[in-house]
Amino acid sequence: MNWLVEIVLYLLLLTTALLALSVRDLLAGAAAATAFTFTMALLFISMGAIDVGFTEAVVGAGIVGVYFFAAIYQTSRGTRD
Amino acid sequence: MLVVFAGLMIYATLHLPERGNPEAPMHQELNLVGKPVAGAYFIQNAYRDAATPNMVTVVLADYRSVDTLGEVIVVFTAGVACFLILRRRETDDS
Amino acid sequence: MTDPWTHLAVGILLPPFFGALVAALFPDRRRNGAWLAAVVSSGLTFAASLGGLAYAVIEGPVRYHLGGWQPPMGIELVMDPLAAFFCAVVTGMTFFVFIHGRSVVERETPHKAVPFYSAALLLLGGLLGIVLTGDLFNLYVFLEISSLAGYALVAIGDRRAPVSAFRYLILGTIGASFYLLGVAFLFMETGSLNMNDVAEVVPVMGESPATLAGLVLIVLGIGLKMALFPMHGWLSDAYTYATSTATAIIAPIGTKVAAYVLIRTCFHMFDPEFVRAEIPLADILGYLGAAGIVWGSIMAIAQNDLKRMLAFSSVSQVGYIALGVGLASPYGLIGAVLHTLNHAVMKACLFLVNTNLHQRLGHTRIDRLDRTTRIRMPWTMAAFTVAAISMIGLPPTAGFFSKWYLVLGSWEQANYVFLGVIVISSLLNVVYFFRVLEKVYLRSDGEAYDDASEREDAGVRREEVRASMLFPTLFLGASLLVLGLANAYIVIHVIRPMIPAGL
Amino acid sequence: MIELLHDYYAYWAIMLLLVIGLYGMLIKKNLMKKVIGMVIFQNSIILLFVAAAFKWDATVPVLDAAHPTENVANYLNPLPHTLMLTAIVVGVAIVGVAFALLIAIYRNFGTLEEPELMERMRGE
Amino acid sequence: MPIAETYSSSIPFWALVVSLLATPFILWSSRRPNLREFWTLLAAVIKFALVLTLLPGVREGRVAEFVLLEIAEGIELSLRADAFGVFFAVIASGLWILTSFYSIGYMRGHHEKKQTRYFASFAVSLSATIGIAFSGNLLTFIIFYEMLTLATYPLVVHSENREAIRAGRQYLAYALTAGLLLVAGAGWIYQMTGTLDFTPGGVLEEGMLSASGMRVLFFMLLIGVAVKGGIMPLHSWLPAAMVAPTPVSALLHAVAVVKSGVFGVVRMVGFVFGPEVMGAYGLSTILAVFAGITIVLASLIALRQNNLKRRLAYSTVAHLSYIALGAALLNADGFTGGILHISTHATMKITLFFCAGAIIVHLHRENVTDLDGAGRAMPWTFTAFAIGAMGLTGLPPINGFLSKWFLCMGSLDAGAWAVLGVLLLSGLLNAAYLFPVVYRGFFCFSNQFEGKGEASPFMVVPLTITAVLSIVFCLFPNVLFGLFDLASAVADSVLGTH
Amino acid sequence: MTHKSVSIIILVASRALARVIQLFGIYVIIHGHYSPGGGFQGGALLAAGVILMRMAYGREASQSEVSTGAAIPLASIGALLFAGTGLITLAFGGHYMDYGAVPVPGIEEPIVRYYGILLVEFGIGLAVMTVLVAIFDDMLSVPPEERVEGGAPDESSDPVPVERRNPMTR
Repeated sequence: MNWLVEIVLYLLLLTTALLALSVRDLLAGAAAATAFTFTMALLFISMGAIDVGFTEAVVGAGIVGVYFFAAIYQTSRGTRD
Repeated sequence: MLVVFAGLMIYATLHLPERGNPEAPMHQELNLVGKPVAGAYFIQNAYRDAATPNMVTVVLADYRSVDTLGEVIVVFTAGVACFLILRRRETDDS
Repeated sequence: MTDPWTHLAVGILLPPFFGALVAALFPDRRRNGAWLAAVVSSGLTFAASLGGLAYAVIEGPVRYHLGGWQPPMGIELVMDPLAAFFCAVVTGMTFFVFIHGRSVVERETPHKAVPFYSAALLLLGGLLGIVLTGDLFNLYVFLEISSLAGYALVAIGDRRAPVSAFRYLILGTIGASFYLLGVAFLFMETGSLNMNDVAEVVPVMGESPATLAGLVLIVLGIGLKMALFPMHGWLSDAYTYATSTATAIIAPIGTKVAAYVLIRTCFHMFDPEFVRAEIPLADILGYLGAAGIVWGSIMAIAQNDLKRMLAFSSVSQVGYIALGVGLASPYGLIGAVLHTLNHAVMKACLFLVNTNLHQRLGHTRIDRLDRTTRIRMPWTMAAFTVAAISMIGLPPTAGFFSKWYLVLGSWEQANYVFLGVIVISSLLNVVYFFRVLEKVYLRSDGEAYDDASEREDAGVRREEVRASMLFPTLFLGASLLVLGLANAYIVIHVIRPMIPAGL
Repeated sequence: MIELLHDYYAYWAIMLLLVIGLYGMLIKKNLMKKVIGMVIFQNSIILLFVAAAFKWDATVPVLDAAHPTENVANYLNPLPHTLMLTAIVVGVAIVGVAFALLIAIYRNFGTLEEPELMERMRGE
Repeated sequence: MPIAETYSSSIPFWALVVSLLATPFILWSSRRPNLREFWTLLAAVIKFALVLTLLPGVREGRVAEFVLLEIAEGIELSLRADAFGVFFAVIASGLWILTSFYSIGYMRGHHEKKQTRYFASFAVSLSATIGIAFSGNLLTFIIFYEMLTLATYPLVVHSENREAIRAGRQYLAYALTAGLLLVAGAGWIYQMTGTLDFTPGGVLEEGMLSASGMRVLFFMLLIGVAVKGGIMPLHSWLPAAMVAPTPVSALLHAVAVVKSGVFGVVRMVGFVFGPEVMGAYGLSTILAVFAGITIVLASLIALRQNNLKRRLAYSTVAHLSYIALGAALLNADGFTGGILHISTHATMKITLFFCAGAIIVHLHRENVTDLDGAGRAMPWTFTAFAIGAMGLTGLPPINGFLSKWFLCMGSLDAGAWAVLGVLLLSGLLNAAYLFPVVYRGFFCFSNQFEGKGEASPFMVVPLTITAVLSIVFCLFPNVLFGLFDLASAVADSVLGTH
Repeated sequence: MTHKSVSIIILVASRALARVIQLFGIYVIIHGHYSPGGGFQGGALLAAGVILMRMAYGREASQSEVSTGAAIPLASIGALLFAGTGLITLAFGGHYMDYGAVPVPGIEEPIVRYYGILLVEFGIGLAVMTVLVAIFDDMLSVPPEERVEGGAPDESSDPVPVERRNPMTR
């Protein structure tokens, strides 16, 4: 039961990772990366690493996400690859 | 090349201890040469040593406090680095 | 209960960090305070390293338990002769560069001198931590401290500097992450993060592809940090576009510490026999080093900028260290360790010369150097000459002797490839250093050599850099001669005790 | 076979993530994409550690009277968790510096695409 | 094998460093030429005196030893003033005094630039040469050998024109490659034997290496020393280096540097490989073949040179191989002759170079064909030249006769008829390329030098002295320094005969 | 991002949310001994509050909490608090970071460690908060519309192929 949830999360991780790398809109890429880290946080918590999950959620989805947006705001949004 | 790398890595993981097995070396109380293993020691003694139930906190700030000091300094370094790279003239008070 | 001198282990580590934190408190108009903090703290830690080296050599290795916890639980610092030696090298060089850098930093990084010193001290502290720690994960943390500070120092400079810094960051992160991945494998296999424990467990456990993968990943990651041959791409640009003082700080010490980790991993954590028997890791390292020596030298010949030439020469010199490690024999290790010291001093001296030239001439292009350079700055060029001779490896300068031990090691294993590489690379070094020396000391082609040009030369005023910059340059240059003559003492009393029992 | 899958699928997924991240860092031409790759890469290693700390039928490493500490198998291994806290922070620091560099590059050259960047740098 | 009695003495060390210590003074007094040259002369005289004090001990069979420090693990920077070393040191330092005088005349007469650099480099070169002479082991030898390379580089490029710079590059390329091969070979020997000390009779033994391995090792070391010794095909830097000022050519390229090379050859043959190994693996034949070819070829090339200095340079190449040939004979007469030739060739060739320099400075002529009638303008100079030429040809009563005599005896002894033939042939060739100069000087009439007298006494006096010495050393080979005894003592010690 | 937002909803919501986040951050630091959390997470939350305010109200907001100029020195003080704690233990003769070595009268060793950990967590929290804010500030230190000056590529030769639109306002 538990590991079914995990498998779903793993698949989600792979999907978001590929998505983040393949979209041409960097903002969407950043959003996918944020989703990736958030999924990661969920996975940590499902594995019982609550501290790590909490940190990942705060930092990965929060701070890094903000940094992503700030950086894209300061640079450019489109890309060819 | 990356595919080859992935293959090699997956091959190497096959020889790791199975996931979740409490018998894995890192979950033991004593290692192969009879020395205590850190993880088990933390579980057993964290509260006794620091009166704190959250073992992670104890490990973080007491047993391995130098790691954490390093971590803070990494963060500090990042701050200094960004300052060096990006900030302009704002602190120029002359 | 404990010998108070054992606190030297932590005494080496702390001053740079406190120095960096205190330096950051100064506002920009008090930047001299930051400079002072840098000099004082690096001086303190230099003194502590020398003391620690003496202690470790006389009394034996110190295992310092941080937080008072026994090793597998807590983190330990290991101050054995090898570690203390590297600390002394690293701190010594930084100390002199700091003394030298006072006016240069202000000019090259206006309004940012304070964070510059802070970052430089953090780099120093991170490297010292890497050297001293006995814990695999702790090493990663210190590795990242030094790397981050390194990226920052490399990123200021000319317009291209951030790009090279970014490439450095990507590759550096890959390197550090590979290292961490390797640590994960070892940790899962052995259950311990303490290097000593790992060293004890691995032989009992027997071979396993996972352990090997861990070892290979660690070596791969460190090789990236060390700019070992196929992974050296980041180094040349990073060193070239950074400011001269930043390069002078990073270049002599950055790659050396990675080399140290390599030595630790290959010889202390794993049984050398294990390394040699399971996979020809040592051989691969040696051959990569050899390839790097030749490649770096050839690239150095092709460069027109002094700084860039020196950067490629670093690739080549790192190759010597890798070659020594690859020999996996006492002579090889002696050669590698001695070359670390020698190369650090040589490179520090050369980069200080580079800074001096940049200060006075405003450029460091080799084709624009001529004899007036030498007339203007005779002492700087004298230091350059000594360092160049040492780089080539002519006796009695220090560079000769590390090559001598490497030659002995190559003969011992009858490895003629290494031998040939050492010989050839010395010749290539001659080419790229004498190219500069010829320009500086002799007249260019076809230039008249008569009384008129003599008078013209006499008209060039001497404008040597200020004493605070000249002194460290000359001191390092002179110490190359001293190191050359004292190498037997160093080898017998300091390096011999480092050689692990397994070799 | 199912046994093998059950024991190791997490590791395999992690290795795939790792290679995806590596692909992003090395092959992608856009510097921002490289940073995204870096985030994936670092997180996959963190995940490996956390997966290694996992034990079946164990509880979180916060002291709970219901589970005696004498039996180590009752609690997850707190050591990797702690390490990964540090690793996450380190990762954030690196990402922050990477962004700072990106902004500096963009200020200087007006692009984050590697081929164009190389072209403009060569013009210097 | 006679075990030489050793005693500790710092004299070799002081003899070595005195010129090194003079260097800062020379540099410091760059604006006062008289003072600067005073330092040079002072150092030269002190050095010579110090070397002379070692002489009595050596003649009694005692060896002064001085261990400075441990230079590398297991190897000391040791100075051993054994018979061979003192022999070489006496020649080098004695001739330095004369060359210094001559330099003053030459450099001022020629209005050379950068005289300070010149004198400083000269002093360092001398230190290195004495260091080579006194080296107690191979590593010490290498150190001074490389030092000599570096110190003479500024002298080669002295005139700083395109030709000089090219010559300098060539010199560096040859000499440094050679040095590296020496280092590599030394590493090999250390790896096998655990010592690098120069031991009379050699440190290597039969069976240590396969025949081919031994040959490779021999080639490495031979190439290492032969570059400076000018053995073909590694000689080409030497004629090129003749762009240097003449005193440099005289002392360094006829005595100090090139003799360091052949000194090294003899050291290798007698003190590293040893006669047994040399004989057993046919190494002496290899050496003899190279030396013989060099002698004949270089003499032939010398015939075709019109530039006087280049002609002398090829002559030097040929005569250096005499010494190597003597060593290759592996018998007492051969060794004695070869070693003696170090001294005899030194006095003769320095005379010739001094003469050439005087001609260049005074008459501004460099080519042989331009010298018609010069002998009448400069009778002393040309007489001295004639003496030198006779000596090189091997005519008595010049000391060249003596060494050649012993070489011939040695080749007879060894039954090496080919060597004898080479020696005789080269004697003829020597005559063929040297006597035309004398002939043109004295017997071709020309009044182009009308009114030109002798060159400055600074030059004429030294060259006269060396010419006279050449005669004296033939008639009384043991006079003053007992050079002959020393040479035969060295031969005895190497071969283990009494 | 660098200027005050025009939407009143964002302004009000962010102001309220920021305070809640910060309060929660302080709680996380203090309560880290008993539940997940600690200095780092709390510090990050505090920083998130400040950053939220700055995103909504422009760069000049919340300067009283973490001022842009003082961020790095404050971080330095935070880290010094941590490192200095270790120095104190050293002064009492223990090993570095051995809180138990500090003899506080009347308190047992584990409790001393408990407070040592707390002190350290505060140091971490301060350092992390200020640095994260500082990095954010540095990233936005030059608004996009001003960034042409000082080293932008030659505009005449450069067709500016990149989008210059503000991604946040779309």
